[in-house]
Parts: sequence; C-alpha cells; structure tokens
Amino acid sequence: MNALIPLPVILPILGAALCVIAARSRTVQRVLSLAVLTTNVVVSVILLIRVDDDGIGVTQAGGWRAPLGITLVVDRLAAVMLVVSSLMLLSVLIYAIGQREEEARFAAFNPVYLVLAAGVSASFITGDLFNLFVAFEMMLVASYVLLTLGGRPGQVRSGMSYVVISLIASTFFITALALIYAATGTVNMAQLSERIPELPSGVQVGFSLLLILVFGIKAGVFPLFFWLPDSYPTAPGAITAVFAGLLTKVGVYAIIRSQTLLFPPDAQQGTVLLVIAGFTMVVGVLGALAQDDLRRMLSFHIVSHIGYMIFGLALFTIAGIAAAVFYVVHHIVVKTALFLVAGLVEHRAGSDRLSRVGGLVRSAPMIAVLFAFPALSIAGLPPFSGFVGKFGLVSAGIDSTDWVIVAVSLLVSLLTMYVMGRIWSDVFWGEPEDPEVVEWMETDASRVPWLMTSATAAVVVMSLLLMVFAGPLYSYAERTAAELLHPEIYVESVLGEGS
Amino acid sequence: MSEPMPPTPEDVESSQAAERSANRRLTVTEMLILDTSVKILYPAILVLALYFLFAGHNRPGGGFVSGLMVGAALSLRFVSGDAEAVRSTFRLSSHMILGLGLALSATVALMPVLLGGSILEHGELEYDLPIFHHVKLTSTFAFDLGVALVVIGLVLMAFAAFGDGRVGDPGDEDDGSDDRLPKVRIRR
Amino acid sequence: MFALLALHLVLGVVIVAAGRILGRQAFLVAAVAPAAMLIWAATKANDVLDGKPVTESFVWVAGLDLTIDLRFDAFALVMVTLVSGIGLLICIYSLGYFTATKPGLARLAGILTLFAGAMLGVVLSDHLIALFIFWELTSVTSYLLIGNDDTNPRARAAALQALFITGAGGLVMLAGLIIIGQSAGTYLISELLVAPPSGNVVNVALVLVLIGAFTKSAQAPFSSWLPGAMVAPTPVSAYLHSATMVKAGVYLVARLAPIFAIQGNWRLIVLSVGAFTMVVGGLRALRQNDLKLLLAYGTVSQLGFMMLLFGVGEYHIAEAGVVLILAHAAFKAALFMVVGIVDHETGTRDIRALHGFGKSWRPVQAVAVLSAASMAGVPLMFGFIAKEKGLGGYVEYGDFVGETVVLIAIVVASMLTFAYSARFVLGIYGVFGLDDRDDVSRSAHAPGIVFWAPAGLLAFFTVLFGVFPQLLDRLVEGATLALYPGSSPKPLELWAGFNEALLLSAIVILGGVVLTLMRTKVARAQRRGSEAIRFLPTGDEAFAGVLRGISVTSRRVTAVVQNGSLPIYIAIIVLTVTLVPLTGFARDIDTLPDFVEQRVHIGFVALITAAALGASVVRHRIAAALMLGAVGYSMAGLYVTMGAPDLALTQFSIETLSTVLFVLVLRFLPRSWRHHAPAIAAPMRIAVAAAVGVAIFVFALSASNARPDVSGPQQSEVMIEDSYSEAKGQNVVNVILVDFRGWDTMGEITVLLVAAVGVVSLARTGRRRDDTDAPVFEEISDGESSEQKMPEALR
Amino acid sequence: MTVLLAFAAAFLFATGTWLLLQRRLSRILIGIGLVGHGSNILLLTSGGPSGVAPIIGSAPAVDFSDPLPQALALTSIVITFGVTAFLLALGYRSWRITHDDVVEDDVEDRFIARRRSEDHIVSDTEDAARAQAAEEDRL
Repeated sequence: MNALIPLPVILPILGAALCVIAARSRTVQRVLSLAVLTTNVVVSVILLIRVDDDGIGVTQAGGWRAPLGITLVVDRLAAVMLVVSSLMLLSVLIYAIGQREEEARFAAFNPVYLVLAAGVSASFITGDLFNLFVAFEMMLVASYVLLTLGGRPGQVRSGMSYVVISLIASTFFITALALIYAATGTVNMAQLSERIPELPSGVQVGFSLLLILVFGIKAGVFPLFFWLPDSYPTAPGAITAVFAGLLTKVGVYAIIRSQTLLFPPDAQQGTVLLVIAGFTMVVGVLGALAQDDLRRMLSFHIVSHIGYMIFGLALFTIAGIAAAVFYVVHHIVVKTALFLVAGLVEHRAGSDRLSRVGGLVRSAPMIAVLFAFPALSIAGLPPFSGFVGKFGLVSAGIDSTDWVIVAVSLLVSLLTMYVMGRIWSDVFWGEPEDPEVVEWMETDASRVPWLMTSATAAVVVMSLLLMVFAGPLYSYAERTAAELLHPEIYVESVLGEGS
Repeated sequence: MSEPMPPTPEDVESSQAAERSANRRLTVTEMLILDTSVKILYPAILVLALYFLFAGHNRPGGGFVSGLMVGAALSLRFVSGDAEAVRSTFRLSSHMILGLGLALSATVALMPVLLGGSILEHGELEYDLPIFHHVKLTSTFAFDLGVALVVIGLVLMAFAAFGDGRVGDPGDEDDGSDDRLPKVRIRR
Repeated sequence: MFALLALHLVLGVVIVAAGRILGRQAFLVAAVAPAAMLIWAATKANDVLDGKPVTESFVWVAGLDLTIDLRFDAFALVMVTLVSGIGLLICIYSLGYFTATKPGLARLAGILTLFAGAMLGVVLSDHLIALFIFWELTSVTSYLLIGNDDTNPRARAAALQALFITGAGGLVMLAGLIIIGQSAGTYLISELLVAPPSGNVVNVALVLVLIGAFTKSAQAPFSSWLPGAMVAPTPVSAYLHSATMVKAGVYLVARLAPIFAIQGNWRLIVLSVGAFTMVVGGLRALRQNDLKLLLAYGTVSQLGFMMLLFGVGEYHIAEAGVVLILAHAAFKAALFMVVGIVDHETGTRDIRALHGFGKSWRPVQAVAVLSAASMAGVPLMFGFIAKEKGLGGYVEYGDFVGETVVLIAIVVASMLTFAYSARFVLGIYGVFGLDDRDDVSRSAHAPGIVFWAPAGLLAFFTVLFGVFPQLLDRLVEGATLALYPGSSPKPLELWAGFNEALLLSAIVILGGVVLTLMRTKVARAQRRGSEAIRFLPTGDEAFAGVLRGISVTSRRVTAVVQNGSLPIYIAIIVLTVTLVPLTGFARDIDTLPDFVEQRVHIGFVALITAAALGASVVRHRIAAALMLGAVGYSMAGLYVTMGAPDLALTQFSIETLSTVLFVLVLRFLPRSWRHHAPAIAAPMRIAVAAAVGVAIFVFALSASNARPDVSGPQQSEVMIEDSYSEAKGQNVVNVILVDFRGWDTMGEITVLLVAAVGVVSLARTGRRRDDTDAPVFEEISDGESSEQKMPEALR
Repeated sequence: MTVLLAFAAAFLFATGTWLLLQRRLSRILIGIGLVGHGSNILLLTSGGPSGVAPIIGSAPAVDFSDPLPQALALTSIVITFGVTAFLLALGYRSWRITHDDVVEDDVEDRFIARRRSEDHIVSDTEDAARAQAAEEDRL
C-alpha cells in the first residue's frame, strides 16, 4: 500500500509535464488529465480503506529513513481529504471540459490544473513542514495562473491582490520555518512533535500562534481573509468551484494538522482559535448578506463556514475535532456544488447578479433542484450533511460548555439560512429583472451543455451520499479525531518504535 | 473587476518616453563591442553551465545553477540580438524543453516505485562500453538534468513573454480596449 | 412506519418530477399517501389504544446518537388521524379548488405530500432530534408552499418571513434539545418521562425549547408569520397553517409538559405566553375584513388556548387539550375550505364585498354556521365539549399560581372567539356588504359537490362528536394516558351537570352575543385603542426592523472590514501575523547573542541596508529594480562568507536573471511613479514597517535562544554523515537537493513549470500569434468556443 | 544567529513592508524581494554558527555550515523567482490594460461601501408587501 502514497502527487506532475509537451492537442491533454485524476480517485480510495484498516501509512521519499529524507504520511485525516479532493478535482475538470470556455481556449489550463491537484495532494500527504511549504507553493502558483487565465481587467486586479497576499503568507511561512529550525534543528513533523514540547513555553506559544496565522491566511480566517471574496469570484467559473471547495480547506487542514501534531496541549491555542472562529463566522456571513453577486455571496460564505471548522478544532476534544473533520468534508463537497451551480446560473441567465436574474425555477428547473440540495445542506437544515456537521459541532460545544461560540454558531446558521433563502427568492423565484437577461435566455447559446449539468449533478449526488452515509463517515471522523489527539501514534509510525 | 483608468496626459508622456528609451537603437560601436563580447562569453558560459551540471554532485553547482547559467547566457544573447536569436538557440520549442525536463525528473522519481522501491530512490546504471570504458549513470544525475531543463525552459519562456515586441509594435493591438476585454458595468 | 414515511417521500418526488403529465390529477395521486397511512393506523389502533405502542428504530449517525426512533402511541394516533385525515380531505378539496391546470400545480401537490410525510415524522418521533429533523423539514416545505406563487412579491416575502422566524426558533430549540439530551443521557421522550433531568442548565434549555415551540405555533410575539402565510393557496393554508404544522409546537409542549412542567419557569412562561396569545389573536381576528385573515388570527388565538391546556402539565387539563386539537382541526379546516370556496367562486374574501349567497349555497352556509358555532363554543358542537372541559379542568384542578388570571384570560378570549365567529358567519351572510361594492356573491356560481363535500364531512363530525362525545372517549383517554402514564382521565360527556364550568360557558356566550350586537361600537373602540398603542411595533414591523438591522449591520461591517484596498489588507495581515505571536516570543528573550560573528558581515550588512533603503525611497522604477539587484548581490556575498557557495551561485544567477526580467517589463511602464493617493498615510506605513521589523528581530533572537533547550541533534547531522557513504555525493547541499530532499525539488520544478506556462499565457493573452513557432500558451481566439459567447455586458 | 544578522533581517523586513504598503505593483514586487531576502537570512542563520562549505572531504565535518538550511533557502529562492516572474507578467498585463501598474481598490467592495447607508435588503416590492402586512397585524 505504501507505494501508492506518492502517486496522487507524482502522477499529476507527470501528467502536467506531458500536457505541456502536448500543448497543441487539446484531446491528448484531456485524456491525460482525466486519466490522471481518475487514477487519483482510485488510489485515494484504496489508501483510505487501507489506512482505516491497517493504521497510518508511511513511505520515505528516496527510501531514506526518517528524518533524513522527506516522509510521506497518510493517516485517516489525510486519506479522507485525498478522497474528497480527488473527487472534486475530477468532477470540476469534467465540468470545465463541458463548459468549453477556459479549458478550450487555453493550452495552459490542463497542465496547471493538474499541478493544482498535485499541490493539494502533496499538502495532505507530507510529513515534513518545509515540504508543506513547497506543496503550498505548487498549489498556489497553479491557482495564480488559473485565477488570471484570460487576463481580463478584473482578474488582473484581483490577481495582483491574491498573488501578493499569498506571497506575503509564503514569506512568513518561510520565516516560521527558519525560526522553527533554528529552535529545534528539524523540519520533520514527527520529530517536531517530540521537540517542540522541550522549548520554553513562550516560544511554543509563539510558534503555535505564528503557524495558526500563517495557515489562517490561506484558510481565510478573520482578520486575514479579505483577499478571498475579492479574488475568488473573478476566476473562471469552474476554477472558482475548485478554489472554493479545496484551497481554503488545505489551510484548515494545515491548521488542524499543526495544532494537533506539533503542539502539546498547553501550547494549543484553544481560546485564540475560538475567538478567531467566532469572528470569522459572523463577519463572513455579514459580508455575504451585503453582496449582490451570487459568487461573491458564496465566497464570503466560505469564510463564514471556515469559522465552523476552526470552532470544532478549537475545542480539542474528540467530539469537536470529529465534527470539524466531518464539516470539512461536507463543506468541500457542498461548496463545490454550489459554485458549480452558480456557474450554471451564469451560463443560463447570462449573469449571476441577484438583482438581474430571476424565475429560474420555471425556466431552468434542473438548476433549481441542483441548487436546492446543497443550499439546504449548507444552511444546516436536516437531514442534510450540513445538519449533521452542525449538530456535531453544537453538541461538542455544549459538551465543552463553550456557550458563547455555540450561540454565535447558531446565529450564523440562521443568517446562513437567510442568505440561502434570499438567493432562492431572488434567483429562482420571481421574474428576471433585466431585459438583457431575458433576451439572452432566449438564445440557444444560453442552454447549458449536458456535461456541465451532469458534473454538477454528480457533485450534488455526492453531497447527498454524505447524508446517507453520515453514520459510517461520522464514525470515521471520530476515529480520525482520536488519532489526531494522540500524536504519538503518528510519531511512532514515522520514526519507528521506541523513538 | 476594475474599470481601466484612462491614462492621464503625464502618463502618456512618460510612457512615450519609456518607449523611446526602449526603442533606442544602439550605435554601431556599441553593437560591435556587445556582439564580440557575447560571442566570446556565450560559449564560455555554456561550458561553465555544463561543468556545473556534471560537477554539482560533488562540487558547488547542480541543476539549478546550471540551468540558471544557461539562462544568464541567453540573457546576454538577448541583449545583443533579440528574442528571435534566443528562440533559435534551441531546436526544440521552449515549452517542449520545459515539459521534457519535468517529465524526465518525474519519471526518474516514479521509476523506483514501479520497480518496487520508494519514490525517488536513487539508482545507478554502470556499463562498460567499448570507447568510454566505465560509464556510471546515476538517477540523481538524470533528475538534476531535468531540473536544469525546466529552468532553461522557464527562462526561454520568460523571454518569449516579455522579450519580443517593442512598445507600440503594430502587432500589439490589445491595449485593453480590445473588444474581447469586457467593460464591466455595474448596475446601480 | 418507515415504509409509510418513505411512501410520502417517494410519492412527493414522483409527483414533482412527473408534474407535466399529471396536471391537477396530481392531487388524486397524492391522496394515496394519507389514505395508506390512515388504513395502517386503523389496523394498529386497537393495540395502540390498549397502551401497546408500535416502535421502529433506524440508526443514522451512531456517533452522535442520531437515531430515528418512531413510536406510535395513542397521542400519536390522534395526531396521525388529524394529519392524514385532513390531508386526505384536502387532496379531494384541491380537485375542486384548482379547476384550471396551472404549471406549478403538481409541484404544489408533491410538496404537500412531502410536507405530510414530514409532519407525520414529527408526531411519530420519540427521539428529540429526529423530531427536530422532521420539524425543520416542515418549515422548509412550508417555505416552498407559501412561496408557491413566486411571482407575487408578497408571497416571497411571506415565505422568507415564515422560514426566518420558525428557523430561528428551531435553532434555539436545537440548542435546548441538545442540552436536555446531554443532561439526561438520552434523547428519547419515553425515557425522559421515566427519569427527567433537572438543574439550572436544563431550566435554560427548557426556555430555549419553548421559544422554538412558540415560533412554530405562532405564539405572540412570534405570530406575525402566520397571517402572512395566508398568501398560500387556501388548501395549503387549511392544511398547514390551521390543522397541522402550527400544532407542532403545541404537540411538543404536550409531550414535554408531563416531564418538565414543574421545573424552572416552564409554567409561568407557557401560561403567560399562551394567555397573551389567546387574547391578542382574538382581538386581531375581530378586526379583519378578509375572511382568511380572520381565520388566521383565530388560529393564533386557538393555538394560545391549546398552549394553556397542554402547557400546565396537569392531565385533566391536557385531556381537554386533546379534545380541542381534534375539534379545532375539524372546524378550522372546514371554515378554511368555506373561505376557499367563496374566494374561488366570487374572487374575493373581503366581507365588505359579500352581499349574501343564493339558495344553491345553502350547504356551504350550513357548514360555515355549524363550524363557526363549534369555534364559538356553542353547546351541541364539538368545540363546546373542548372548551367546557378546559374550563372545568382549570376550575377544578388549577391549583397553581396565577390560575385565576389564566382563567379570566380564557373567558375573555372565548368571548372574543364567539364574536369573531359571529363576524365570520355574518360576513358570509352579507351583513357587512358595502353598497358601493359590486355585488359578486348573490349571483355567484354554486360550488360542485366535490368542492364542498370535504368541508361538509368535517361539519358532520363537528356535530356528531358534539352530540355524542362518548364516541371519542377511548381515543381521548388513550391519548391522555400516553402523555401521562398512570393517570386516570375522566370520560367525555355532553352534560356534566350544573357546575362552575357551565356557568363560565354561559358567561362566554352571553358576552359574545353582547359583543356581536354592539359590534359597531366595539369596532370603533378597538380602532381607537389600536391608534393609542400605535407606537408599539407590530410583529411584522419588528420583523422588518430585524431584517433592516441585519442588512444595515452587514453593510456597515462589510464596508469597514472589506474596504477593497490591498495596502490596508496587507497592513492588517502583517501586523496580525507579527504582533500576535510576539506575545509568545517576547516572553522568552532574556539574553542577547553575540553581536557579530565575522567582521566582514558588517560590511555586507551595511551594503544590504543601504541598498534596501535606496530601493524603498527612489522614485525611478528601473533604479529601484537595480537597487534590489544590489541587495541580491550583497546577499550572494554574504552567503559566500557563511559557507554556502551553492546558494551564492544560485542567488547570483537568479539576481542577474530577475534584474533582466524586471528591466524588460519595467521599460514599458512609466519611468517613475507619479504620486498616487496612498491608502495609508506615510507615518502609519512607517509605524507598520517598524513594528514588523521589531517583531522579526525579537522572533529571531527568541527562537535561536531556545535551541539549547532541545536535546536532539540537527536534522542535517545525519545528512552530512550519509551524504558520501550512502548517497555518493560530496556536495552535501546538492545531495540534499536531488536526493535526500528530492521530493522538495520535484515540487519546486513543478512550480517553475507552472510559472513559465503562466507567464507566457498571461503576457501573451490577446496578442497576435506572429509565427507558428511561438509559444503555444496563448489564448486560442478563433477556436471552437468563440462563436457563441455570452454578451460581455452580462458578465 | 547574531544580533547583526537579526538586525539585517529585521531591517529588510521593515523596508520590504514599507514597500508592500504602496499602490504600485512594481514597488510591491521590490518589497517582496526585500522581505524574501530577510527571510533567507533567517533561514540561513537557523543552522547555527556558519563554517566552511559543506563539501565532504574539503574539511572535517564539524567545521561545516549546516547544509540543510542552505538547501531550503535555495528552494525558496528558486520558487520566489518563479513567482516573481509571474507577478511581472501580471504587471505587464496590467500595463497593457491600463498603461500603469497601480493596484486599484476592488470595485465591488467600494460599491458596497458606498451603499452602506441604504437599508433596503430585498426588492422594493417585497418591502411594500411587508408594510401592508404590518398594517393588518395591528390589534
């Protein structure tokens, strides 16, 4: 099994290289990308099953014993993230092909998209803090290129903000790495897990905060999220979906990983994280309410829900982390679905402004149905997966008697429902308010290609499967949480017995 | 989404000044000096780059340095000639170099997995060939070669992106007023 | 039971999906589900009434103790009869109501079926969270049903209002339910009944749960959504907003009162809210001209009454509640159906436009009179039995604080009920018809039998159980026993002898008659009173105020937080990332390390600082780029002195290349930067920069001070050992790059590949492709996708 | 780590931050360059006191500079180079569109900021509907 671990990274890289070579043939590129991403799905699923049965999978790049080389580790958290991300990447690729927009117009799309996939997977499987930086960079540089594909003025503007802020985050990450190496003499995460507790408490706290904030920029938490709602909506339709679904979650993953693995309980920043979570939730949802543009609304909304995940983590209990893990998985799928639907709306109605479109429940009932399920889910309405996540979080919060955050999360949940209700009311009910939209909807070009609809439907179905299989998934999340709260299991798997 | 700001008069003036300086033709003497020095330096740097590539494992150097050296040599050529000269230096188009480089490194990384080892595990091929006698080919060298190729590809592509086309070149029709670039209107 | 719930789900989905084919026949298909439920309930009724509930369980998320436990006991039987019975009648009635086949009709039927399934789930759930799940589903389906006529802005607004208010209540309730569940260690109502949890936390939880129940059952001050919901088609209003969904809150209170009524402030809250609602609803109903709104406010009032009966937690009174639930469903649904008939045939529901009906309308009028009489509590009607029992219960068993006040409230509100019932009847008979309004009623076409028969059947029940209440004895007794195990409910009787309750009933009727006879004066007085308290916001105004508050807050917060300016974002980010961790690092900085390691560093650092300073102040673009280059070259020198030749070489060549690239790009841009309004004033920028500098300084010293605390060796020590022996390379840095940490390098060159592709793709976008040999990563502008493009203005 | 080098790193961070807070992409880019140099100094000094180049056989192993931070710094330098090239392309693209490289404020954000005092959230028709309902809801 362990030989499979690097595949989700190396195959997309190889695929990207071949796609660059085959830049003149879109067919070859498509076959390559689809093949690679499908393989990724298969490999990830196998890894998930094996890891759940046999425990943490470890392989050493170059065959060098840890901590000499770079350790690649797949534990339950990484495995589930791999599975979900590879499914989303594949679905969105199909959607993008169906859209016949950026993917068809730019030879750069396929290779860069594959590198994005590689970067995301690499972030999940790495057991080395510096390698996490490299993985982030793969993912980020790919996202820069995808975000600005087409070079329209809005993209260039937001691209500048996005790249500059990401670069600043990366620089601070390097700074953090330098400081950590200076203090501990290692960047291997398992070794760090052993050595950081030996440091003076102030330095421990400093590192903990520094890493939270550095990853927090990528995760989009308060007060570091501003770049996110400005930049995501300008990306090409399909790309926004992947950004929304995956990129922030890689940041969340990094926060979960670093907080649980690297820091002993007394250096874990539960209170700080709770404060961050609360503000993130509230400010994000208020931002969403103030918008008029569907994709901007949804983008702010990502921020809000990142708060939920941080809330779960901040409790540092099995119940809390399990809920956070479940919520991350749910959110990736559901948010991707929502953005894909937003793309469908834009394609069908020619705009995604709430003030301009309307009445899609009659003119495009399929899109309405595809929107309804993920919207209900994200609003936390039962029995959809969002409810299970919310229920888990609130239960865990009440269990830990953190009343304030419970109250905040419920309030935000209400506002989320209100946001979704507004979207439904303005986009799907009523009549289009803009004659240009009416005119566009009468043209043939406004028909949505079946491949786009099918890809969206596939993701929506996945979100429903999360509801159906919430039971097994939740117990998996609980096992994951138990594993995360016992970092010694991880350390032992990487460094071997008796370390 | 930002609406392009209309250039102010000073802007245009200063941009025109930039155009003039960018388009300034070199004098004949300058050209001659430059040409000659490039002619001497260029192959020298290439040899140096080759040295760095091969010696890298034991002496300072390596794929990055080697690739960057080639890049520096190319930039010299670029200064004396133009983008065309840079592009024609290599038979392969730049994206092929780039792709092949990464493909080479990735294959080297992947190979051991297929053979039952760990990813990136290094291997050696040793042959006794008639003329070269003992030849040792390590996988790390191939990996480093891939690195160098990627770096060269990057430099070539960067020159292709920024290098050609003087300001005001008739080929540059797109100044943002191109109809493919939308003027976003926000309804109030 | 799961099978039957699933039947509702499947049928609902099928009807929605097959809407075009079914047309209005969809309601016939939809009738299958309630019919099946009724038949099943009938087969189980005997066992259930004997106190042997049917249970089923399905484990959904074991980790969260989320199981769907269904329990069909006698009280559930009452509710099921109501939900499915009325549901069946509504389906038939809809056939008469929707004569024209409209496009959204089948959708309505489908969602109605889904709603029925959800509502059955609520009344069958024994598990609190399962109950909540179905509860929320009824909210969602109700949202869709209210907004069914989606082009009407009023429908959209009302739908959102209903969703928001019941949703808010639901969330508050969820927290309460979880607290109760966690305190008790179980979410099962049947287990809570055996071992009720207690404590301060539970008391708070109970308040939260009650808020949820109040919003759902439209108790004041959360009642405003219910009249708004009347924009829904009348069958929907009759079903959801009078007979079933609004009783969910009452149902929950009925279930929990036996467990919690004596804890905390339960009784105080329930009784005051219920009494207030009952009176306020009655007053409002009396003021309406729209028959449907009159009924809606009447429903609010009656729901308050039900709260009063169930909320006390006293089984004699709760028994009256069971009767009232049944009686109310019968008369209120019938009355709604009558309004629907009137509306359908005359096109109005305004009593000022009705001038009485022709002879052929007699059956409808009879239904209206009988049902209204039941609502008013006239003897020989089902409603009388319920009211009489309630009053009797309060008189005989109301031995708690405030009992008299509640009793007075009930009596006053019952008078109002009598008055608005009379107003309804008089309205139907055209007493309020204005002369200047067109006569739309006298000549109105009489409804067909399918249209009025369901209402007629309900009116029949109203009379039947009014005269022979003992027919329901077993059901009511069983239901009361299900709520209060071990209690001994009294049998129902029409004539209980002369007692206080009868006296009160007489007073109520007398008062009602007076109010009706003096209706003009009463109306004037009421109007004056209403004007006098105009400063008090109504529920609707309060809701609009909340929405406005949310809107304004969201705009204000977003305008401040999300100002769109990159420099401000960067300032906040760098300050946060440096100053917050500083709180940790600054704690552990006690000693300073050596000032300098090698003399030569001083020179390099001087060069670096000078060039960095230069790069940040010069106004000439290319000069600034060259300054940056100078910093880079000095760095390369520094690397040499620090024993890092590889790094120096790399730095040197990269600096050369990037300087060339800088110049290549910058040559296009204006030579120097004009002053552009900065987002942040210069002193602030200096302060931020200085703060970052200081923080980094402290970080660096603090982290390196900590090194001796760690016992382990540097990671690289093994690398140096193994470099030559294992990896066959003498240059350790290179060995690390291509071997030990080749995985990093793999990623790194991937980054370079993407950067290269991106650079070309972006820089050449929209440019003419001059020759075939040019890089291929520019846009394909004449390709497959360009012929059909969205109008750009729309994007 | 010596005080001098810590100061150099801090100074590079400070000047870099100053440049990052400007509105011109070219200045921001130079700022990123400076901050990057600052972090590289930190990285390089993180290995402890410097020694001779870590080349086996050229000196005893104990005299070596720590090679790992060097490799890490090299990786980070190269990556930064790639990203810088991309940012330059963005600047170039920006020049083609606006003839400048000013990083403008986000239009949509400014739009919302301007609207902040208005209070209606849903369409006017729904507001009117609500007002009517409020009238009916009086006692």
